[in-house]
Amino acid sequence: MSLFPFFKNNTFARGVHPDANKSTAGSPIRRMPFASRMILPLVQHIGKPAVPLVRAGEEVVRGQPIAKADGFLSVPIHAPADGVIEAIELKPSARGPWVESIVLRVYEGSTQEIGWRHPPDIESMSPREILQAIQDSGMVGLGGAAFPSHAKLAVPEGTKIHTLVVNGCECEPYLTCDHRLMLEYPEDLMAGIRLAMKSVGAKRAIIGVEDNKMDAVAAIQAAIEKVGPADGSITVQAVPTKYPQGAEKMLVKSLLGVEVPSGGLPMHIGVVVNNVGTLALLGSLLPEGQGMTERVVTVTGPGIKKPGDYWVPLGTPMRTVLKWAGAQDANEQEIILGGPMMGQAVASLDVPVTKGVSGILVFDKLRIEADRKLWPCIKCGECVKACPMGLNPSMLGMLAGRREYEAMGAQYHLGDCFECGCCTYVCPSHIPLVQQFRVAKGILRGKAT
Amino acid sequence: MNAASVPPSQPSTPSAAMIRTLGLVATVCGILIVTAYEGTLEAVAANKKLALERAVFKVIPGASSVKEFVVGPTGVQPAGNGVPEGAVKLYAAYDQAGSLKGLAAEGAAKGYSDTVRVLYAYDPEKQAITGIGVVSMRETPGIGDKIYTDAAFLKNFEALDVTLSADLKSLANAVKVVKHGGKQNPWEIDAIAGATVTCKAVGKGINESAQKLLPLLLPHLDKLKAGEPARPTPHPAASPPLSKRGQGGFDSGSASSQRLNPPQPPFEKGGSRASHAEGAAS
Amino acid sequence: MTARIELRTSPHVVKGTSVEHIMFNVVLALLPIAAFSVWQYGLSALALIVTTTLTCLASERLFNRLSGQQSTLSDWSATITGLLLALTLPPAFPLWMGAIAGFMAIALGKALFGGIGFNVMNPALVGRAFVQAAFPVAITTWVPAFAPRRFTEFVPTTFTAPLMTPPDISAWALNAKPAALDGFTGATPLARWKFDNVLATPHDFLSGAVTASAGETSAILILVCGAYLAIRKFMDWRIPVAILGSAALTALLFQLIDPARYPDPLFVLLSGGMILGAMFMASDMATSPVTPKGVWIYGALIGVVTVMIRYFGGLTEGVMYAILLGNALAPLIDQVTQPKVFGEVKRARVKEKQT
Amino acid sequence: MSEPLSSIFISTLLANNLVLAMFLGLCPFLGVSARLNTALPMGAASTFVMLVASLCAFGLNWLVTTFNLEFLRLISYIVIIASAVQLVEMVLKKYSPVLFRALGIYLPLITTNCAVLGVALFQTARDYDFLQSVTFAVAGGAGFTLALLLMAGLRERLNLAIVPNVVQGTALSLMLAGLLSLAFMGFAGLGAGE
Amino acid sequence: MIPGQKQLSNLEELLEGIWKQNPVFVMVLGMCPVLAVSVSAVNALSMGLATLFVLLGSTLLVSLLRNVVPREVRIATYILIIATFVTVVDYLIQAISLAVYDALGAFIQLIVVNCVILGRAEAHASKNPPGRALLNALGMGVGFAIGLFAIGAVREILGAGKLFGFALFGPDFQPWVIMVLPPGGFFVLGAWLLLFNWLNSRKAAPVKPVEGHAHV
Repeated sequence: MSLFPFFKNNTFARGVHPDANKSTAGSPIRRMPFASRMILPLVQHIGKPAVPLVRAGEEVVRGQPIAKADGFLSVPIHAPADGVIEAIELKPSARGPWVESIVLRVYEGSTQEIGWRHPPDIESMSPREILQAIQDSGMVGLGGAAFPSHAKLAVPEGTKIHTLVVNGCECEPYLTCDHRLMLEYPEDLMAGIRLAMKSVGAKRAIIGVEDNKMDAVAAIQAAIEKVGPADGSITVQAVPTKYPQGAEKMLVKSLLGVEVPSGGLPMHIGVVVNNVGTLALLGSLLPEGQGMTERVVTVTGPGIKKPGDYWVPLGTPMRTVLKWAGAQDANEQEIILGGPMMGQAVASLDVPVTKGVSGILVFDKLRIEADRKLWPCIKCGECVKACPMGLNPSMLGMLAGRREYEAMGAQYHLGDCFECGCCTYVCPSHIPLVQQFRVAKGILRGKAT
Repeated sequence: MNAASVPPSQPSTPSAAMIRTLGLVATVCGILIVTAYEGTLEAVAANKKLALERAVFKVIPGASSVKEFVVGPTGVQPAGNGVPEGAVKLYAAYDQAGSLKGLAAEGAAKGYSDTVRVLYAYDPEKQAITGIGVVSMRETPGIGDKIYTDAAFLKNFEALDVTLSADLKSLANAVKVVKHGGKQNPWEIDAIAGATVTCKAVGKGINESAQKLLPLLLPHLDKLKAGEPARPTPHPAASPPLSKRGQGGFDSGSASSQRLNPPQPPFEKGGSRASHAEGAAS
Repeated sequence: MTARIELRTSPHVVKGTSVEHIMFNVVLALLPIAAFSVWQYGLSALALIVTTTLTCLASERLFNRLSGQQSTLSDWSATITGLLLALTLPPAFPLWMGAIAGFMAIALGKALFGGIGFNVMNPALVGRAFVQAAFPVAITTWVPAFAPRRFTEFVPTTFTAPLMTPPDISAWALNAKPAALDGFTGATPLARWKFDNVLATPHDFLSGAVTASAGETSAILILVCGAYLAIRKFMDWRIPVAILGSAALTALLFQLIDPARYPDPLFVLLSGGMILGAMFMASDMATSPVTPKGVWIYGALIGVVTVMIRYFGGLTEGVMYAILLGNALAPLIDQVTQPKVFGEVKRARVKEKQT
Repeated sequence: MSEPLSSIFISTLLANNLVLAMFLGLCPFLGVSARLNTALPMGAASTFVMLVASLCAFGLNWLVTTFNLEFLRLISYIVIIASAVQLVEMVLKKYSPVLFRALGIYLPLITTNCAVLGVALFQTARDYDFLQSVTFAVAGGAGFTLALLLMAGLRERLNLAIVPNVVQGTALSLMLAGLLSLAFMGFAGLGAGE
Repeated sequence: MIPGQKQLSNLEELLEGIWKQNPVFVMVLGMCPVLAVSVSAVNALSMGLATLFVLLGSTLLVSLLRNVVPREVRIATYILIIATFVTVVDYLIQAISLAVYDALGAFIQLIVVNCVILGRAEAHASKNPPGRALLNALGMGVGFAIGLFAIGAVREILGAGKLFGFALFGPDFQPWVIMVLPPGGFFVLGAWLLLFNWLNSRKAAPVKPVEGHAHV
C-alpha cells in the first residue's frame, strides 16, 4: 500500500462490491404494532443468559426489567409491552437450538408509552456509572454480533483509548436501518457518542460512513454543528463503499490507516469501535433511564411487499413481522436475519426478533436455486483477491476438502477469518467456503479444549 | 541397510575377523576382475579396431588400414599413452599399397542438446575436407540427424576448402556455416533449413579442430606420407580410438538418436530421407 | 404462511459468475481468433480446428466415463483446450497428429489429475508440447497465409494417412503462395531472425503475412479478445501484462547491450505465440498462481524465460515451454507468496520496536 | 574440447538435468518428493554429497589412470563414495548436530542415489578438469534439487486434488515427471554458447 | 526365512520376481536404467541380461559367503561384490559388441547402484542357501528384463516403427520421436503402471461404486 501513498488511509485492501439493493433507504422508519405474543430469549447477547425476574402469571409494564444480568458479560431484558408473563420455556432460536425464553402475552391496550423509567443525571455521572447505566439498559451491539455494549466500552486497566470509531458504514446489501437512524436521529447519535467517549476516555470520535450515504454524512455534519462539541473532537468521514467496510478492523484501517494486529482487538491500538445504531439508541435511552425494548429492523428482500425500516418491539415473532410487511406467499423462501452476506437463515417463523437482528430478508425460491452448481476449485484466485483479511480461501477450501484442519489453522491463519462471506460470494465454482471454514473452526475449537 | 538395524545386543565381531573377511572378499573380487579383464582384452581391442576402421573407411573410401598419430608442437608421433597438452589426435588411412589415402580427425561442438562429434576426412593434396561422419550426437531425431542423411548437406563436404593462410598459422578462411541456399565460397557450409543449430555445431567443430590441427600438421605431412611403420595395433586400453572409453557411449547414455540411427553407417540411408528433409523446410 | 423455509448458510447472495460462464466467455473470445485463422489459412485450418476440438471433447467424455464421472463437456473447458490447441499448431498439421495432440492434451494434461481445476499444466500446451516432441518435422512445417486457393483445396499434409509421414510440401507451398508474396521461405519470423538475421517488420505481422501457427498472427485481434476477457474479469489482467511487460523489458535490455544482434522489443512481442500465449494460455486459472503477487512473479518469469529460450536456446520459439515451466513453478510461487494476513506485519513491526 | 564452466553449469542444471533428462537419481526423486519440506534438505544433502563424490572421483581417476588400473575405477569409485558418505555422516553428527538432524536421515538414502555415482562417472567420461568437475557436480546437485522442488510442489498440490484412484502412487509421479521433462525440453540448446 | 512366513515352493520362488514382486512394475525399483536405456528393445534386453548376470553372480557369491561375512561389514562386502560383477559384465559387453556398449553407456556401470541388486543381496541371498538364492535372483532378473523389454518394445515400436530393428509399418511410418526422448520414458513406464493399476482395480472390485466426485 505504501507504493500508492494517495490511496493511503482511504480504505482497506481487497473486499467485494455486491449490489447494494438498498431500496428502503428513502422512506422513513415506521413503527410496527405489538404482536399478541412476544418471545424473549434469555440470551439475546453474547455472554451468560439473563436470569428471569418474573414468574408465569406476573403482569409487567413496558420497559420493566424482566430478567437481570448474570455477571459482567450479560445484560438484562426489559418487557417490550404491557402484558402478562405466560410462561418461561424452551422456544426456537435463530441459531437453531431451542433456548429458555420468556413468553409475554401482550395486553391489547398496551401503548407505546414506556411505563418504567429512571432518568439519571447524565452530566454528573462518572465513566463507571455510565457503564453501569449502559448495562442496566440492556444495550448490546446492534450491528449483529450483539456483544454487550458496556463490556465493549469497558477499557481494561492500563489500556489507553485515544479514538472512538463510530461505525456508520452499513456495508451489508439491503440493510438501511443504520442509514435511517443517522438521518432521523443524528442528535441522539451525538448524545450517545459523547457518552461513549466519556466512558472510554477517548479524546476524539470519528464517524465513518460509506460514501453511498452522503445524505447521512450531511445530517450528522449538521448535528455536529448544532449540538456537537465545537472543538472538533467529533468528525464524520466518508469512506469508499465496499464490503466489508463495516467490519471493525476494516473500518479502523480505512479511517486511521492502521491495521489491528492479527488476533487482537481495536482496543490494542487504542481504538474502540461502536455501531451508529447502538450509540443512537444509547443516546436516546440513557438520558431517559430506559431499557432497550425495541430496535430498528430493515425488512426487505424480493419476497416482501412492503419493504421498509421498522421500529420492531423485541420479541416479536418473525411470523408477525412478515405478515405486517406483506411477505409474499411463495412456496419456498429463504428467511435471513441480518444482512445477506453474514446473516443467518432461520428455520422457524416462531423465532423472535432479538436485540442483534438488524434486518429480515426474504428471498424467493427462484433466487435461491439460481446457479448453485458445484465445481472443483479452478484456482481462479478471486477469493484471494476478495478476502479482506488477506487469507488464501482457495487453499483453505482445498484443505478443508481433505479434512486437513490442523494445517488450515496452523499454516493458513484460519483463526483470522471472520466469515464475512466475500470468498463464497465471488467463487465461480460455488464452493461453500465460509461454511467449510465454520466447520473447520468448530472442529479446531473442539480439539483445543 | 544401515547400522541402526543391528540390534544393540548383538555381540560385535572382532576387527581382525572383519578385516580378514573383507580381505578374502577383496581377493575373490580382484581375481574375478582381473580374469575378466585379461580374458576380454583381445576381443575388446579387436572390436575397437574394427569400429575405428569402419568409421575412418567411411569418410576415406578406398583405404584399407588406419594408423593413429598425435600431432603436437613437437611434431608427429604414433599415438601412445594419451594425448599430450596442445596436441591433436589424427588418423592416417592408407590403401593396400601402403600410400596415404587421407587423414581424419575429430571435431566436436555443442549442438542442440549435447555435444556433436564428427569425424572429418582431410585431403592434404586438395587442402580440403572431403567427407564427414558422425561419431556421436543426441540431436533431435528427424531434424538433427539430417546432418548425416541430407544429401545436399553432405555435398558441402565433398571439397570444403581449408587452405592455410600465408603465415601457416591458421586457416585462410574460417569454415563458416551460412543459411540454407547461401553458400558462395568453397569454405562455407550450406546449412539445412530447420536444423541450423546442429549444422552450426558441425561447422564449428570442424573449424575449431582444423584451425588447431592443420597448422601443426602441415610441416610434418611427409612423415605421414611415408607411412612410417608403426605398431600394428595401438594398445587398446591405453589409447582407445574413436570410442575413447565411454566418450561416445556416456554422452549418449540416455535417449539418444544414435541408437535408432546408429552413426556407424551414416550415409547408407541418406537417399530415403533426403526428400523428406527438404520437405521439412521451415 | 405455510411456506417451506429454505435453510442456507451465509453468504446468501453470490456474484453470479460460474465456471461455465467463465469458460463459455473464453470460448467466445477465442472464436474470432479461430475465424481469422480460417480466413487466413482456409480449409486446412478449419479442418484442424474441428479435429482437435472434437478429439478433446471425445477424450473428455471417454475419461468421464472411465472414471465414472458425470459428463463435464458442458463446462466448455474441453472446448477451450481443443480450440487453443488448434490455434497453436501449424495450419498444415496433419489431422491425425492433431487428434493425437487433442487426446494427449486431455489425457496427460487433465484427466490424469482429476479433471478441471486439478490439471497441473495447461492442457492445450501439454498436447502441443507432446506433438512438438513427437513430430518435430511436421510441427515446423509452415504454409503461406492467404494462399489464393485456400478455400478450395486442402494443404496436402492435412489428410496424411494415420501414423504415416506427411508428404513434402515445399514445392506445393511455393506454388500456392499469393502472387504478391515473393520469396516464401517456409520459416517463421523468429527462425528467420535467429538463423538468417532477417527481421520481419511490424507491417508483416499486422498484415498477417507471416508464416506461423494457425492462430498466433492476428496480434490486434488477440489483444482485443483478451481485453474483453480481462475487462469482464474472466481473466487476470496481471498475467498478460506481466508476461508482455517482462518480455519487452528483457528484450529492451538486450537491445541496449547489443542493438546489432538483438531485435527490438516490438518484434519480440509480435513474433511467435507471445501474445496468444500470454493472453489465453498462461492465464489459465488452474495452472497459474492464485495470489496477485504470485501472478506477477509467474508472468515475469514466463516473459524472461521466453526471451532467454528464443535468444540463447536451440529452439526458435519459447513461449510454450516458458508457460509450461511457469505452470510447474506455480505451486512453489504460491507457497512463497501467500498473501499478507491482515494485521500480521503490524504485529511484527510492534515487536521490532519493542526489541 | 574444453567447455566453458557457464555452459557446463546451465546445461547440467536445465537442458541435461540429471533427473529429467538423464534419468539419474530417480529413486530418491520419486521417494522424497512428496513434500516440499523434505525435498529441500534432500536436495541440499545430495548436492553436498555429489560435490564430495566428484572431488573423490577426480582424485581417484588421476590415481587410476596414472597407474594404469582402469579396471579398478568403478570399484574404487563406489567404495570411496560410500565411505565418504559415511564419513560425512559421522563428521556432521559430531560437529553439527543441527545440520545432522536436518540432513542425517537422507544421507544413507543418498549412498544408493545413482545420481551421485553418475556425476562421478560422467565427469570422468567427459574428461573434465578440476574446476569443470566441481561445476558439474554443483550444477548436477542444483538440477536435482530443482527437479525435486518442482515435483514436490506439484505433488503437494495434487494431494488436495481428486485424483482418480487408478492414477495414485508411482504412476502419478512418473506422469508428472514426464510432464516436467517435457517442459524442460524447452531448455534444449541453452548453454550451447555461440 | 523369517519364522511364520510360509515357505515358498521352488516355482513360487522363481515366479515371485517375475510376477508378484516384479521389480519394474510392482516394486518400481532400479528405475534409472529402466528409463534411460529402454529406447529400443535390443538395448532394453541387453541391459536386462547384464543386470541378470550381475544379479546371479553377486547372489551366488553373497549366498556362499553368507555365514562368513560379519554383520557390520556386510553392506560393504555386498557393494564390493556387486561392483566386481559389474566390472566383469562391463568388459564382457565390450568384448561382445561395442555398439551395444556404446548404446548402454554409463548405465552399465550404474548397475552397481541398482537397488534391486543390493536389495536382493541384503533381503534374500544373505539368508538363503545358494540354490534358492539363485532361483530367486533368476526370477527377479528375468522379471526386471521383462519389465525393461516391455518398455523398450513400446518405445521402439512407437518411436521408430520397429521392433528389434525390423520395420513394422513400412517405410512411410512417422516415428513418434518423443518416445525416444526422456519424457517418453516417463510416460511409457507411467502408462504401464496405470494399466496394471487399472487391471488390479478391476480385479479387486468388479463393480466399484463411483468415487467421490466433486459434483455431488
